[in-house]
Amino acid sequence: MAFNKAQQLATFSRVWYLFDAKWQCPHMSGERIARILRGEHKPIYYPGESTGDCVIAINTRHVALRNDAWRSEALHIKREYAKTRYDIPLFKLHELDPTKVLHLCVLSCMPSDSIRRYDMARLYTFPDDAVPVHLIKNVCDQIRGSRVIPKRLDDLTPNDTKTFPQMFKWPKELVLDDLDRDKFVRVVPPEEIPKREVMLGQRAGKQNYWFHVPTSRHEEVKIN
Amino acid sequence: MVRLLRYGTIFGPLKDRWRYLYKRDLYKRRLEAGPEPERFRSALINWNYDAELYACTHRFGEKLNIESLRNAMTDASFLKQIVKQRTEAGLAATDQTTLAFTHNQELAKQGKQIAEDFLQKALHYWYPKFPQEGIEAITKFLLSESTIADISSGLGFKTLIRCDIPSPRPTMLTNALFAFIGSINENTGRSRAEVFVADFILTHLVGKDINEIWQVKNPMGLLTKVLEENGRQAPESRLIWATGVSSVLSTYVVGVYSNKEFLGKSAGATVSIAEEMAARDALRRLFETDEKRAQIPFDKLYKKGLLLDK
Amino acid sequence: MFISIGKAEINISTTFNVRANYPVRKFVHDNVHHDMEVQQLYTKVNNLVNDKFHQRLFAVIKIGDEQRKVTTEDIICKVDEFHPTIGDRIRFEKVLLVGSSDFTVVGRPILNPHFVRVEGIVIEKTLSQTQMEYWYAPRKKKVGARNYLWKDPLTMIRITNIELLGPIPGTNQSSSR
Amino acid sequence: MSQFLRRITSLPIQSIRSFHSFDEVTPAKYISTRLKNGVGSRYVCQLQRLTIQVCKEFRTSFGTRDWIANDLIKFAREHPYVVVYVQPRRHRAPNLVGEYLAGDRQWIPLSNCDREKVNWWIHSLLTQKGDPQWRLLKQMHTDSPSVQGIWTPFTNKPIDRITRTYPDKDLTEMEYPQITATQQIQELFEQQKLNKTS
Repeated sequence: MAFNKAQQLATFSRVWYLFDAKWQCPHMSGERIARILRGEHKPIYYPGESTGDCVIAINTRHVALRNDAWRSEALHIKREYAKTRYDIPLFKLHELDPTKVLHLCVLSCMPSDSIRRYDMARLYTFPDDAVPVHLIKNVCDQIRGSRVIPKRLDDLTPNDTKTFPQMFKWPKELVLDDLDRDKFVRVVPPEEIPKREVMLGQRAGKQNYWFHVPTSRHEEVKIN
Repeated sequence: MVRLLRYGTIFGPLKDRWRYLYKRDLYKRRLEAGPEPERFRSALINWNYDAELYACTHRFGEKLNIESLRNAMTDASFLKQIVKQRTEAGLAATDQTTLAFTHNQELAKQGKQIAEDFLQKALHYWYPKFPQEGIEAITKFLLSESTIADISSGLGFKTLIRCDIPSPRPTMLTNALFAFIGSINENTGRSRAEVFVADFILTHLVGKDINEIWQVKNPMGLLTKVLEENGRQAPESRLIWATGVSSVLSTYVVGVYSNKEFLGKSAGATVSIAEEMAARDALRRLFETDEKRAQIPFDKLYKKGLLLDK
Repeated sequence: MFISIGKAEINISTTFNVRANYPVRKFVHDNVHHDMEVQQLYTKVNNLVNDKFHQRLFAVIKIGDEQRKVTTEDIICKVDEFHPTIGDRIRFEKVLLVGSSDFTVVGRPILNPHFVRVEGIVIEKTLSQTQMEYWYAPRKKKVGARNYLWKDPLTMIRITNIELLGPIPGTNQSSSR
Repeated sequence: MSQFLRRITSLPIQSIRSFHSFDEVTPAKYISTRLKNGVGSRYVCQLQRLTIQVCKEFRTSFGTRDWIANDLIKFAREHPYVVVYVQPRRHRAPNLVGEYLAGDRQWIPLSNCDREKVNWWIHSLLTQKGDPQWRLLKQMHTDSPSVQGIWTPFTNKPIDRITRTYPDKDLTEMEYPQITATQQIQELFEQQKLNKTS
C-alpha cells in the first residue's frame, strides 16, 4: 500500500467519541456534538464532503436542564392535519424516551440542510451506561463536559458544612421556619381530584395534564 | 432575440439537404477507408533534416557538430533498409559504397554507461544511508526502456530519428537518447554529459517517491536486519490509535519502536496493513528518504564539488 | 516575533489570550530575551538552519497580491500581465514565512532578503480558457444583452530554489551580547 | 519580446455558438510540464517547428507578409532552437502551424492580422507548452504537498487515549473549570488566615 494512501486513510479516518451526559446541559453539549458530527472541528472540513465523526452519548437520562425547563419547555410538533398539534413538556417526553432530549438539542444545533439526516445518524444515544460492546470498542476519545458538575446538597458531609467559613452571624431573634408541615397534610379523597374531561377541537392537544402547563408563557405551576 | 428552431447535425445547423447528404457520404467513406496510414514526418514538404539537427543542437545548449548528431539519430534498422534497397536496385553487395554515417549502437552503449555511473554516484551522494540494492533498483527504473522512451519522445527525438517505420519503437528511442549523451561526451566532455543526465533523467524522480520505486517485499525483516547492523534491539510494534474498530471505516495507527525509541508509525485499515506500513515508514526515516528530506540539487551537484573527487 | 518548535510555541511578544475567559498559563514569562533556555532554542534553530542537505524548506510568497505556499520543484500560476518571458530567472522579494519540518520563522510582515532567498524560473506563458461574461439590460432596444469574451494571459513559474542565507535575524545579536 | 496584456482578444473564429460557457463541464486539467521542465539547470523551449503558410498576393495575408519581410530573420536569429518553414501558397488564407517537442500541433489562422498581431501570435506559440485553452482545476502544482506532515485527527491529541478504558472518569470534567463562588470564598478565607498568622 502506498504511503500517500496510508496518509489519506489517516487524515480522513472517522473518529469515535464518547460523551458522558450526566449532569450536563443538553443545549451546550448539543452545540459541541453537532460541531463534531458535521466535522467542523477538523481543518479538512468541507461542506460538500461528509467529514463528520461519530459520537456515543451515554447517561442521557441524567441530563440536567436549567431552572424549571423540564416543566416549562416543551416539544412543539406542528402538523397540518388536525389533532397532531402536540406540546409535549420535556419531563413527559423524558419519561417516554430518555434519549430524546439530547437528540433534539443536537438536532436544533445542526443547520437544517439535506445532509443533517446523515450526520445525525452518526449520533448514538443511550439512557444509561449500558452500551453494546461493538460500539464501545470503536470509541477512541471522550468529549469533555461543558459545565462544572455541582455537588448535591445531600452529598455534603457534616464536616464540609462545619469547615465552610462563616460569612456573617444570624441575629439572635431570628426564627427559622420551624413549622412542621407534615402535620397539616390532608390526603385528597379521589372523588375531589378533578377528572379530565375529554375535549376535542382546538384545545385537544393542549389539555392533557391536570395541572396547568403554560407552555408559551413562563408561569408558576400550581400543584395542589 | 427569437432563435429559429432548425434541425442540426454534428456538421452544424442543417441549411441545405444536398450538403448534409454529401457530408454524410464523405463521413461513411472515411469510416470504410479506415484511418490514414502513418507517414514519415520527413515525407511532408516542410521538412529540412539539416535545419532540424541544427535546431536540436541549440535546443539543449550543447555545442554538438551536426555529423555526430546525425550518427546519434540514425538507427541500425535504417542502415539495413538502405542496404536492402540497394540490393533490390541490383547493386552487388561488394561494390556498395560505404555510407557517410554509421548507426548509433556504440554511442548508445557509451551513453548508457555514463548515465549509469553518474546516477549511481548522484543517488549515493544524496542518499548516503540508502542501501545499495535500493540505489540499483532506482537506477534500473530510471534507465528502464519505458522511462527513457518517454524522456526521448519528450525531447522531440520521435521525428528526428531515422528508422524504417514512421513512429520509432521504444528501443530505438532509448538508443537515440543514449547515443545523444554519448555524442555530447565526445564533443564537449564527460562533465557536460553528466549535467545533461542530471537535468533530464535524474529529474524524472521529482514527482516520484524513492521508497516506492524500490519495492521491499518484507519491510519488517529488512528493518530487523538494519537495526541489528546499527546495534539496536529488534523492532516491536505497538498500537497507538484504533478508531471505529468494528465499523467499516476502521483505522489503526501502529508505531514501531526499538528499545522504547520511536522509529516510525503509519495508519492502515487493518492491524497487519498498519504494521507493515509502519515498518516501511520506519525504514524511510532510518534511510532519511522521507518527505522532509531536501530535494536533489540537480543543478548544484557539481557546484557542491562533491561528485568530482569520487 | 513568533518562533514555533514542533509542538511548543514560544510567543516572544507575550500577549494575554483575550478570547479565553480563564487564566491562560503563560508559556513564556515576560523578561525572556536573555534567559538561558531561549538561548539554547536560538542555537538549536540556527544549527537546523545551517544543515542544508536534509531540510526541505517551504515558504509563503506574495505574487500579484496572491499568497502562495511554495516548496522547491513546484509550479505556481500568475494570472495577469507578467513581464518576464520563458527562461527568465526571478527572485521573490515578498517572503512572508519560511519553514521546514522542525521550525517555522514568521516575518512581520516580510522576512529580510539577506536571510531568505526564493528563486523561480518562468516555464510557460499561455492564454487561459475563453471566459465569458453575460450582461443584460432590460428594455433596451438596440442591444439588450451582450457577451463579453476574453482570455487571460497566464504565466507558469517553477520554484527552483529556497535557501536560508544566514542565522535567523535578531537571534545572533542576543546570543552574542 | 515581452508579452503585454491582451485582455480583449479578437479570436479569429470566436463565435458564441462554439463557445461552451458551463464552467463545470468544460474540459479541465491540472498544471503540468513536459519532462519536469525548469527543474534542472536549463529550460527547454517546447516549440520545435513553426510553419507559416502565406499567400503572396491576397490582401488577407498582408500582415504575415510584412512580418516575414521585416521580423523573420531577427526572430530566427534570436531563437535558433526553432525551425521556421515559410510555405508560399497561392490564393490561400495565411496559417500558422506550431509543432511541439512532444508531438502536439497548434494551428492558428492569421487572416487579416497585422504585423504586430502576427508577431504576438507567434510569440504566444513560442512560449506555450503545446495544449493551451484548458480550464485549470488548481492554480498551482506541488509534488510535496506538506513538509511538516499532513494533519490527522491524532496529531494534536494526547497519546494516552488508547490506554484508557471508556467511559473514563477524569475525562468527564471540564478542561479549564471556572472558579465557582464557594471556591473563591474558601480561597479568601485561607488568605485571611495566612495574613492573620504572618
